[in-house]
Amino acid sequence: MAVVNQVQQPTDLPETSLSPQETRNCLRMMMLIRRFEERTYREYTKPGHHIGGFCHLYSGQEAVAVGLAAIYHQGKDYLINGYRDHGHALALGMEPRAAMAELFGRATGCSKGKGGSMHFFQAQLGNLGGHGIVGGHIPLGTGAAFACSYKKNAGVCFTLFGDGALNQGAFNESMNLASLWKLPCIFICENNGVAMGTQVVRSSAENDLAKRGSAYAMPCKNVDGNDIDAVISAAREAADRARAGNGPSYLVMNTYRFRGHSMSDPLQYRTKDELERARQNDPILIYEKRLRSRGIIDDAALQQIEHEVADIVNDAVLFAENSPYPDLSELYTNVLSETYPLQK
Amino acid sequence: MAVVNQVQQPTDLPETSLSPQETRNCLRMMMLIRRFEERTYREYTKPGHHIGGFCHLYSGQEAVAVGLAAIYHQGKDYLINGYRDHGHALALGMEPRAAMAELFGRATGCSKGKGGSMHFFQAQLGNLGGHGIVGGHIPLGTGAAFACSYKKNAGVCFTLFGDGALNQGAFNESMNLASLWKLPCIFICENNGVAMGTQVVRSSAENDLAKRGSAYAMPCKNVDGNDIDAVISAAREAADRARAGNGPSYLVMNTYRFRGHSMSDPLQYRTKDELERARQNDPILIYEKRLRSRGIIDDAALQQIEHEVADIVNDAVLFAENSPYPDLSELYTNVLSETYPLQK
Amino acid sequence: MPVIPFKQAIRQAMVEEMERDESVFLIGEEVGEYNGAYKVSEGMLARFGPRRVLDTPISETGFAGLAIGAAMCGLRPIVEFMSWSFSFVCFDQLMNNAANIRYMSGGQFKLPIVFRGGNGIAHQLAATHSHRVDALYARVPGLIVVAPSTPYDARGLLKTSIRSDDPVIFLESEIVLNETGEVPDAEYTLPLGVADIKRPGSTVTLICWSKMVKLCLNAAAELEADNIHAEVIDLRTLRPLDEQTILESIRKTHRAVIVDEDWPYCGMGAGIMTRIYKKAFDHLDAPIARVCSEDTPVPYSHPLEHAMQPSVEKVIAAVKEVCYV
Amino acid sequence: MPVIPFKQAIRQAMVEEMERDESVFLIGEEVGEYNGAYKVSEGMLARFGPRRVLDTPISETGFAGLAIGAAMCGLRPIVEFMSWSFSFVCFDQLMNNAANIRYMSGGQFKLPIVFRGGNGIAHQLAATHSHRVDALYARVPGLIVVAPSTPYDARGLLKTSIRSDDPVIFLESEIVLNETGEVPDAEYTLPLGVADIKRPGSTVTLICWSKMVKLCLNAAAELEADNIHAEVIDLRTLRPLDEQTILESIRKTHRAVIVDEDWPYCGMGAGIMTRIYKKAFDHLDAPIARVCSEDTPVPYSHPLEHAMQPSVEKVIAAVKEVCYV
Ligand SMILES: Cc1ncc(C[n+]2csc(CCOP(=O)(O)OP(=O)(O)O)c2C)c(N)n1
Ligand SMILES: Cc1ncc(C[n+]2csc(CCOP(=O)(O)OP(=O)(O)O)c2C)c(N)n1
Ligand SMILES: [Mg+2]
Ligand SMILES: [Mg+2]
Repeated sequence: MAVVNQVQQPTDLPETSLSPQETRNCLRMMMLIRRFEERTYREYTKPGHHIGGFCHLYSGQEAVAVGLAAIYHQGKDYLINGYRDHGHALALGMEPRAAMAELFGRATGCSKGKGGSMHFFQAQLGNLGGHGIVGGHIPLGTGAAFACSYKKNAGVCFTLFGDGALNQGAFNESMNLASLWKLPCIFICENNGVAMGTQVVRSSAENDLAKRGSAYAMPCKNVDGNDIDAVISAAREAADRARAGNGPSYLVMNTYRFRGHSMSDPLQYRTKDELERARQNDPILIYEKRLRSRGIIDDAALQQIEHEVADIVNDAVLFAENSPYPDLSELYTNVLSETYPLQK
Repeated sequence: MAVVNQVQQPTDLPETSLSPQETRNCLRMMMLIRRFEERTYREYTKPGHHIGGFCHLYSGQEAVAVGLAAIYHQGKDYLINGYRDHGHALALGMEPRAAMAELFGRATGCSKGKGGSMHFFQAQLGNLGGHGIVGGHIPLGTGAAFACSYKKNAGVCFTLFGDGALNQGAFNESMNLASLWKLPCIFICENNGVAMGTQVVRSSAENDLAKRGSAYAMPCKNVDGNDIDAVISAAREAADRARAGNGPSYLVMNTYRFRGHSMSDPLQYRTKDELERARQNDPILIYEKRLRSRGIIDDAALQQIEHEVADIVNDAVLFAENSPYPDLSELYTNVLSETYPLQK
Repeated sequence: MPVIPFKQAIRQAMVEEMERDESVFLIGEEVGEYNGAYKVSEGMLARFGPRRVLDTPISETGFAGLAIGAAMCGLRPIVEFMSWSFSFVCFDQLMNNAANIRYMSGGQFKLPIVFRGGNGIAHQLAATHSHRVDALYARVPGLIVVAPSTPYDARGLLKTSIRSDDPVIFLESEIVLNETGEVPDAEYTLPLGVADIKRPGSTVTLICWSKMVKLCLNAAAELEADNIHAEVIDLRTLRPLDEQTILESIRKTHRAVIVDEDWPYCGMGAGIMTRIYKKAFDHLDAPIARVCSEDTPVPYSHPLEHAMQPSVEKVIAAVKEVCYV
Repeated sequence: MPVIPFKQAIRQAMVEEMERDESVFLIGEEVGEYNGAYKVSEGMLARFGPRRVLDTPISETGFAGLAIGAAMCGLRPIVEFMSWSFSFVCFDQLMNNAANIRYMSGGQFKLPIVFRGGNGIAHQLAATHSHRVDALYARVPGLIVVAPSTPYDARGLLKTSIRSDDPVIFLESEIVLNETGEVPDAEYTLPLGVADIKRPGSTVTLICWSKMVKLCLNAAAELEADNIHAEVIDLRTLRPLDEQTILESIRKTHRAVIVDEDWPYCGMGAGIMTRIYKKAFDHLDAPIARVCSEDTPVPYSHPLEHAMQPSVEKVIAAVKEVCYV
């Protein structure tokens, strides 16, 4: 069943006005995320592995997180998403060490080992976290946008979720509230064509997922989520609109998930053919080609980046392995802000 | 704030192919419902009143319930709705005695006195009840339609809810499921312009409530909910489509609520002007005029109907007053189908 | 001292805290133009404007979640549920997002948010509108649960709740909303997690909160005729639980009755009983007794609804049972 | 007798009942083409086709409610929740529609429906995916709650649950799903509301269910070394509760420990304890002890997650405490 890019993508690609250095950084970040995820896969599937729980890899969707990060106003903006959250955290600037240590359940992890793969948080970067309940975080993102609007600080919240999450009523309630109150919320559906093993055609009565936002009087748009430039320009347009007080937008980033849903997924619902086609649309490949043709990178530069990201990921794994587990007393910290009289 | 019929109503009124006797019955039922509700109002507000809890009157919206009942296939179809449920129950054929006795909390009530105003059920007529949690019954109606489709018996389910209920995610989840599986569900929003004290413009980002169904690949339509002929023809079209296996439709019946939200509502959010305009659009008046002009009724007939319904309602109140309260042992019946070993 | 209704005390607390701290706002269904379904927020829209008093669509998941997100970003929302029964449509927001995010983020986010509204059985609202959510939320680490019985306590505890950096579940009985009591003009706060002895006594300990306090005080007054001096402990906060005040009382009376309107099995009374049983065991002259609602859904019909709930008579009977009279 | 995994026993029950009664169908996320998130429903789509094995969108409120509506209209749905933790997004459907409609309609509608799925703490799924819903649903009149520990019990109890005319909350521990046990080829059913003594003993009564049964059996085996003969009672059904079997055991042993993975306050163990305390009071030589999870959200990190839960050591310590050794 064909699930990739069944929706017609816009073909005009406006310039994104990133500097060459910025574009190189974007490519590098995409490569770092890919490397991080593929290494996570190996660490997870190793005998006696350190990573537990559910773990969802972002390989194939990197253009979305990195594209958003490129226009993200740090110190003002927020981002929130589902459990497939490693890529977004890294793109916003999380140390790969803190990310890998979290996967390893170590005290040095970004969430002190308490959250795990699905719950990467980084308050000081405005990363409101990964969230495990499908759709449950969409109202939270709307609330972050509310806070921006309340404080009138021109911040926005990028609220990400999957094509499967659209089917939770929380999505609709949030869209309506955001539009009614003109909140600076950018709703972004990362449509990788499938929710666990359920293809969009089997979960959505309406195949064009952009139409799923059509009842809320806000701009709705399909975007080629494999093309970082398309991501950037669509997101920038939406963010500008939001910052100007004109309310939310809804973007569907059409992309692909290379790996299984989570580690245990045998991927039986997928054809070789489909995967082959997707590989041709690999966002890293696309961007690499484009930067090459613009003369921004060459073989040597690429190789250097590859080495760099490999080193970073190795270092992250070593760091995680050598980090201590949380002390058992940590079980009882961070439950509340303080111990109230007589608590416990 | 103008809230009535802000949306353009279709002006062409197709014939409904009801016989003169049927049209007279429709008018009579509308008048009975009105009379029942206005008497309920008096009974509720009387000192030492017998009716308790929340009580929501249907006055002004009669054309919807009676119109639907006119095309309802008894023994096959189902109807389910919110807590403003007296009108629908009567229209489907509930004895006014059983209805009034329920309000009085008597053992002879349609729900044995256990449900009250918000919970009129009548299984043998396919009335799946009134439901108090806003939006919470919409998935149930979808499930009744599922049962029809599962049994392939050409039944449909009329699933009614208010303009406020649209803002519960349960609505969206149900619409998607029904369309995805082509279930014979007729989703009907009774848009009386206001949810408690919140006008549609303050609750919905999109003012045209028919558009709220636009994301689910099904027919969506505004209907003049004060005109029973318009209700009948729109509902018939939707039901025919559903019975033929072509899936759900979504109809917005634009109408008006004459009384407050519930008994305690001081109606401060409403202007005299608005009410005056609504009175001109009284569905009973409209239909009465039409039947007069078609020569189906005259003053004498009308007067007779008025006397009849007054008698019926008086009788219902007397019946209710003279009915016993449930025996205290009834507290423990109908909890489960049987008493399991060691239960209690 | 001025005598005011419970709902006015709630309003005072909200108004004072909103005056004091611009990051506090009120959000919920009909809290603004309609002045609140039970008129708790009367006049607040006029006073603070639509930026800080927000009428929402009927989207509990949407607006409760929105408020939690806003709390993560530095605001201090007060969320009004028209009834706590309606929190079931957004249960996940409270159980996961409000209760867990501080923990799951390793303490990076605080969640200063108050959820408040009517709880419990009111007047013939039937099964779906009469839920008692006490135990559902008190069970959960990461939440604080407050359930005051008097205007005085309500104002002081709500102010502290709004200032708390933690999510507070604030339970108001719809029945108690119109009851009156003395409340000083001057500002004050009350600590969370501290019970209050509403009537001292020596023969038996009555443990209660919210709507049940008045019932217990009435029972205690009647019991004097039998020379039974009941001590009435108003828990005020259900999580954290003030075990100490309860245990001190039981060490004195050697007998206890827990009175609550929850169901008997896995309800709030059951939760409290288990918390104190072990520590009280050696001091008890009789098993702890309980008066609670019957184990059925809440019926509409008045006589049934009445029979279902705790009553003064039931409390007196339970007290006599533990006193072996 | 064939030895099969728990999940296969569940599947057998579903397949047999679907063969037996055309009104039974299975609905949930990934139950069909994916063969179930935990492969419980493997092969069922192939066997019964898409009319009776339905893959849903991620719309728990939608499909749980749809199933309840279908049950009102004569069908007998089996609803699979991928995890019971996800039932919080549709909590209202279970608490109000499933539990109340029979009552509120004066008995006009029956609700023959089973909700089933993984419950409790599994392997490092963290706070949002590790909820234990036992007490939340066992609290509610109108629901039946079943939580088997062995493949044999699972098959027999699920068949009875599917045939029941009442809504059944069927709890499967994700940990137990792959454990194996003897299950006869021949068809059988087991009654709801009847506990099973998994190991007879005379010194102390261990009360448990689901995942905790194995833990208690292991503890009981170790306790023999200290000459402590623990009787292990597997409740199997949490509502209705088989008080009789528990009380008979306590009258023999005079000591009891309740072992569960819920939180300590207002959790399932607390609920059970309150049910039996009064009736057991005069037979007890020591206060009833409890082993449960720590009062915190469930952490991801393995050592913390482990420390949070009941363990064989904790059970042994609690037993020794009530035995005063
Ligand atoms: C409320 C809820 N239901 C079900 C699940 C189980 N689940 C986790 S991820 C997932 C699929 C989500 O797919 P999608 O939204 O498309 O995101 P993707 O995995 O493709 O990134 C499901 C069903 C859940 N976590 N929460
Ligand atoms: C989940 C939930 N939230 C809030 C309420 C309180 N409430 C009852 S009726 C109502 C207004 C509903 O308005 P609408 O859907 O337009 O129906 P109408 O009353 O106009 O018929 C509200 C807010 C409720 N019953 N359930
Ligand atoms: Mg997806
Ligand atoms: Mg309305």
